[in-house]
Amino acid sequence: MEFKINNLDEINTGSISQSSGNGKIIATINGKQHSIQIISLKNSILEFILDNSYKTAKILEYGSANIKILIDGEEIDIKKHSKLTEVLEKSTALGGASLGENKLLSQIPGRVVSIMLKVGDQVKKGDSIIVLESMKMQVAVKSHKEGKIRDIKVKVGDTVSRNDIVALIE
Amino acid sequence: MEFKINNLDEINTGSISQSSGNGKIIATINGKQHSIQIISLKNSILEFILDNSYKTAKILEYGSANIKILIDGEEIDIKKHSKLTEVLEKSTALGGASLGENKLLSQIPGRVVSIMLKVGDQVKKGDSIIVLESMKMQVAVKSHKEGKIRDIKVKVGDTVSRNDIVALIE
Amino acid sequence: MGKLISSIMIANRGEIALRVIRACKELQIKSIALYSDEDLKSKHVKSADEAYYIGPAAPTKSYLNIDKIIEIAESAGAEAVHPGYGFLSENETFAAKCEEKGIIFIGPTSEAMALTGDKMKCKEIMKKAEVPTIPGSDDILEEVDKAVEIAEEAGYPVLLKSAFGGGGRGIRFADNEKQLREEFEMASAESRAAFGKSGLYVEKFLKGIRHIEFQLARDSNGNGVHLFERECSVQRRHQKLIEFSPSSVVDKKTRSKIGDIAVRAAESVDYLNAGTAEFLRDEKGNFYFIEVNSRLQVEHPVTELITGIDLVKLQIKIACGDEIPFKQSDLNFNGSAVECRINAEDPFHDFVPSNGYVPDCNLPYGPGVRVDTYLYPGCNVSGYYDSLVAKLITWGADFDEARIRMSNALDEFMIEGIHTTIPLYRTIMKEKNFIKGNISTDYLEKYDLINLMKTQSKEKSLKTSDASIAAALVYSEYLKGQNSPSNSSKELSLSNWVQTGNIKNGI
Amino acid sequence: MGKLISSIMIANRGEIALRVIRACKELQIKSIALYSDEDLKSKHVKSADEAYYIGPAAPTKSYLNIDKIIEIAESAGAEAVHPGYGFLSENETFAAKCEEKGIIFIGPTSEAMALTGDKMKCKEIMKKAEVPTIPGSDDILEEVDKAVEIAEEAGYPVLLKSAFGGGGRGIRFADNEKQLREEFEMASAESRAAFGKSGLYVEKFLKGIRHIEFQLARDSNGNGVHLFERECSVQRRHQKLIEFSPSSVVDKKTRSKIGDIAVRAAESVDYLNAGTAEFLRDEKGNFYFIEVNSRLQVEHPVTELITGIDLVKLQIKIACGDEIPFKQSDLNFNGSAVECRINAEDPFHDFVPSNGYVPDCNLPYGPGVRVDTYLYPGCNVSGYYDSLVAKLITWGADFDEARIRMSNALDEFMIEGIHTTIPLYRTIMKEKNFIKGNISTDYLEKYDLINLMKTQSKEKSLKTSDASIAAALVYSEYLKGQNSPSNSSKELSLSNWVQTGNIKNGI
Repeated sequence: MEFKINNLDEINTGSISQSSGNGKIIATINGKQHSIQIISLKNSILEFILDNSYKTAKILEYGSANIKILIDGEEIDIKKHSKLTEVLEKSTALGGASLGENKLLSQIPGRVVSIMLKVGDQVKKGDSIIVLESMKMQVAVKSHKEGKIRDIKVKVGDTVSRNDIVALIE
Repeated sequence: MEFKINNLDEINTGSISQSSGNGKIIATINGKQHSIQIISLKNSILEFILDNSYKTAKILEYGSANIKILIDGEEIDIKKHSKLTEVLEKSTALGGASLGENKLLSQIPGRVVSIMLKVGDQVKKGDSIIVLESMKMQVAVKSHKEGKIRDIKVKVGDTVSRNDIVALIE
Repeated sequence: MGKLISSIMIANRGEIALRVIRACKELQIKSIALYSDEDLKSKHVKSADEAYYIGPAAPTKSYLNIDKIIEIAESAGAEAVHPGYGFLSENETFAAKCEEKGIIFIGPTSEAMALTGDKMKCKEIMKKAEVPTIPGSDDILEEVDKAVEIAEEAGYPVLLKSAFGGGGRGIRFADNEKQLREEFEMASAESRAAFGKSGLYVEKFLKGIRHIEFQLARDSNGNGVHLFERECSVQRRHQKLIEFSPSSVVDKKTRSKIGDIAVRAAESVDYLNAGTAEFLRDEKGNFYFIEVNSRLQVEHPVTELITGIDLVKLQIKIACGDEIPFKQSDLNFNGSAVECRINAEDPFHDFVPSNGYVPDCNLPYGPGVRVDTYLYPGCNVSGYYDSLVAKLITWGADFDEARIRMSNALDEFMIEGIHTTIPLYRTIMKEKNFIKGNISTDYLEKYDLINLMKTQSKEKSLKTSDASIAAALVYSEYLKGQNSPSNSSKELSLSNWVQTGNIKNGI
Repeated sequence: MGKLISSIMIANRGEIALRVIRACKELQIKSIALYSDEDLKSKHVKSADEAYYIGPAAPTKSYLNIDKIIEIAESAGAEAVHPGYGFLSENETFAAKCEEKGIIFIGPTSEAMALTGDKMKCKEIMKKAEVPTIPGSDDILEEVDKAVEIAEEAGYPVLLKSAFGGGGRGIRFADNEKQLREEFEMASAESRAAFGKSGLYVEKFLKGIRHIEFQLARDSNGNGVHLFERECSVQRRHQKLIEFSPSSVVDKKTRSKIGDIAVRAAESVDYLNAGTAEFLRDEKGNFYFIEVNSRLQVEHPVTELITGIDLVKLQIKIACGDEIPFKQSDLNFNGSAVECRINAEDPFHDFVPSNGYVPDCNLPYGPGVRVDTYLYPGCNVSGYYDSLVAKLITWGADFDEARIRMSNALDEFMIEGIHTTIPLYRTIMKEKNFIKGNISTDYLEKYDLINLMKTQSKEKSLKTSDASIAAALVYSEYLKGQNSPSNSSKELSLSNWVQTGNIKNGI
């Protein structure tokens, strides 16, 4: 299996070579053998000893191609696929499909304190459309692409959650 | 409803007089009105504000006649019955049925380090029958009544849990 | 000790409310908390002896609602009010209302507060008391031409500040006349919108400055002391991030000299209770008075750790009319202390606020570690209020011991569900200029700390990548076993033997 | 500072293993832990840089297994071993084995340990060094007649002690000759069974005594200092429960005098590293040396808080050949510190051990509070090892502040699933003789503390009875609503509106 960790460039390989049935595993990671002793797996928290060092990982999300874990206090996104290298090449070839997306999402939860533009306005990537207030700070939601504002989904005073749609840009 | 708290002699009375449907309750306890604001009830942990004071109670056990809760860091056993006074009088009249019990239970978990008496021996209440070791301390399991040892359920080296039967006394 | 009061209402929330509640518990004074709709499950509600509902989440409707707070204080029979910091802590109207109603306000008198609150008036008094101030305008400037004149006199670059601002907000920089005229116009409009009046003044911009402040205490009998300095130069956009004491540039002689100036400053406004005199120090070692903060400050634990004095208990005692129970000469400077302000902001993404539910958290502890926080597993970090969720303070026999303990405690501090400034502090604690005490208010930009943090984060991911892959492998295998039709599956299944490692109730 | 080592194996478990791991982290030394079958989930395994399996749960097969420990130390490349307290910490064979294998033993030399371990030999040396000792036998007594003779000389009552005992175990009291003869026979048999030899000696019994000890440190260059006293008189059956410093009966002059005697005692056995000289103090104020504990003691945090010295780091540095970095005259006595040993024992039922699973716990924190513990939510308290699960230590500017902080911290400390000695300490912290420092080793019995605790527990139940009843009422109603056929039920149902109060992900 191939793995890619969010902020790292390298592709890692990993497989389980041997399992002795009492929680002891031999795994091969990037060509090197490691011993794993599982301590427990409960409520999505996996505790194990990797080569004589204790590790704890909380599984935050698990999908067929993505795993999000909390390890050493940091959130790690891992992409996995038996042939990840090919998958990544393909997606790069396709060229950022997400840029074609119309929906402008709020990256933080907050209260809408002002709306800077109106439906029909032309915007460039990075133009501030809405200002949110959270924790006594004002944060602008900026357009993710160039285009025309087709719809604004919020009004002043509304509260929005993370990833709520605040506007549509065409 | 009548309530009795483990180590207290008094019988308490309590009832819910009014519930306004948004987590606010008026309860009458020992003839006095109290306001209760429920904050949450999750995983057997009840949080509420009683007359402007925050309280948290963990429900450890719940039976039709007994509730065991953890409140202010202390375990409280509460007996409840609509007519608890009558119930208690009856049970006193019956006279400690538990004394007639043959089973000698271990009050602590531990390892059996020695067995002082053997099957057939005559014992008085309080005689040491078995010695357990736990946390580097030796603790004797003593007979709960006078009688003859009919059976000893453990041998040296065994580990016992709390409330395991260690012997039968007739 | 004089007669203590029997109850205190805390007109605040979060960690500072908890700090005051602790002091009340130690003095056996009943603590009375307030909570908005947002704070029903907050820790200060759980810890106080009593808690009263104050109103909706928005601060103006709850923790800034003077009339409502006074009303509850009276009905709950609170003998005193502690305002904490922020909210109404430097609001002279609130202090005056308390005085009027016979409720002890734990802080300075409304009169002294009015003086320290008006920065220009305060500066004037300081000049008279021969306390050094920064070159610039002596008064609020109504016209831009006057500003230009003064800027020319003091020399560019200059800073344009609002007399009503505070906490570093709204400070503008001007390098020349054109810039000054532009900024003056914008700042003036902004100030009028917010405070109904302009109130701008000009100050010389000092290069490579440090922000150093002195903790003060003064009782109603006129006894005044300073409790040494705090070095607060590690800032981001004029907001303090890290504070420590002693400062690496304050020697015994300077400490005594500037400390005396601070006490004189407090005397000149007849200041009462705990407060802080803030100074700027330029590269040549000159100190300039900037303002008096007429409240308990966020960073007060730093002073508590190096003096052994409980400042909140001292505040309460002074408010009750007690004399300060020690003299300047009784105070010993003991070791070194560092504080990091843990804010719910994402340092990897321009410090955007990051509030929400905290499913789990783990407070660091051990020798020399103190945490002041309202976090607990299952708590909620509200977007309605300040982003400060915890203060981590460490003590050491010297700066290095305190710093290393901070570094380890930061590693131990786990807060799930929100982003915090912890990763930035981890980087700073091991950064060579910080280690040498080589800092100034532009430290973060000067040494590009944000990028350093990002690089180190990558390195850390690389270091833990084996463990991450191992976890992903094991979990995938476990699920495979779970999903396979039955035990007869020949695939590697972990679902049975992960049980073996589970906790057992062993004896 | 000399060259530090790069790795330390901790031949221990529980809170003391964690304490040593913290010191290693501060010195950037790799920490290597050991774990038995019982300890796979223990916190020291999680915190150490590396962890190795040592064997089955039973101590003799794991933490007392000298050969196995040395073997792992060698294969893991440990440059030093820290023995903690208990287990092998005062085992001269283990120390000698380490010396032989070239592994640094963090503690005294095996030679010095042999001397301090043999109480009679040590007493002899102390007499020569003119350190006052308790009247009694100068040597181990083989025959009961000799014991009777010495008892008559010293005067009854006397204590019969084993030279191989320790930690107060196996001490017997005799009021007259008949009793002495009986006890001698039993103790002799017991000692032979446990240690293969008798090794008994007689000491005069002192009335109303206090147990006061002095912390020592001595480096390989012959520099010796004492770090003031600890008052350890609050005991139960010769086991220390509470320790604090300063002692209420030790003034500056006495501290200096007895401290010097303690240093002299260490010198006379060429003692190396941290250790403790234990004394008894009679009602007249006479101090008698009893023994040197050649290890880090459980109660070392008390000394750390009043001196600011990290004793574990000091131990490591001394073991590396460093000189002690301060002189006797550099040490300042700062404030007051109290420690309570939180044991997993039920004080309401004759202190029976109470081990098991701990589903949840809540460590106290805040100004002046330190906790050394291996507890965490979901941990297991094993019945195979010592009952000490946590040490709670508080600091205050004076004894009263430390005491009140302890009292509040005890209230805040929640440990679910097991019984602990916390309720007893709550009672003691508010007991008038303790407050006045009026204590002796029979304090618990003299003032009937156990019954006082039981009475107060009843009073507390009475105080919280309204809340208990309210909780029972609400929960019963909630279940009623849950069990009722549907929403159409006309009975009061809480099942829908208890949701309203649930945490929301508010902004």
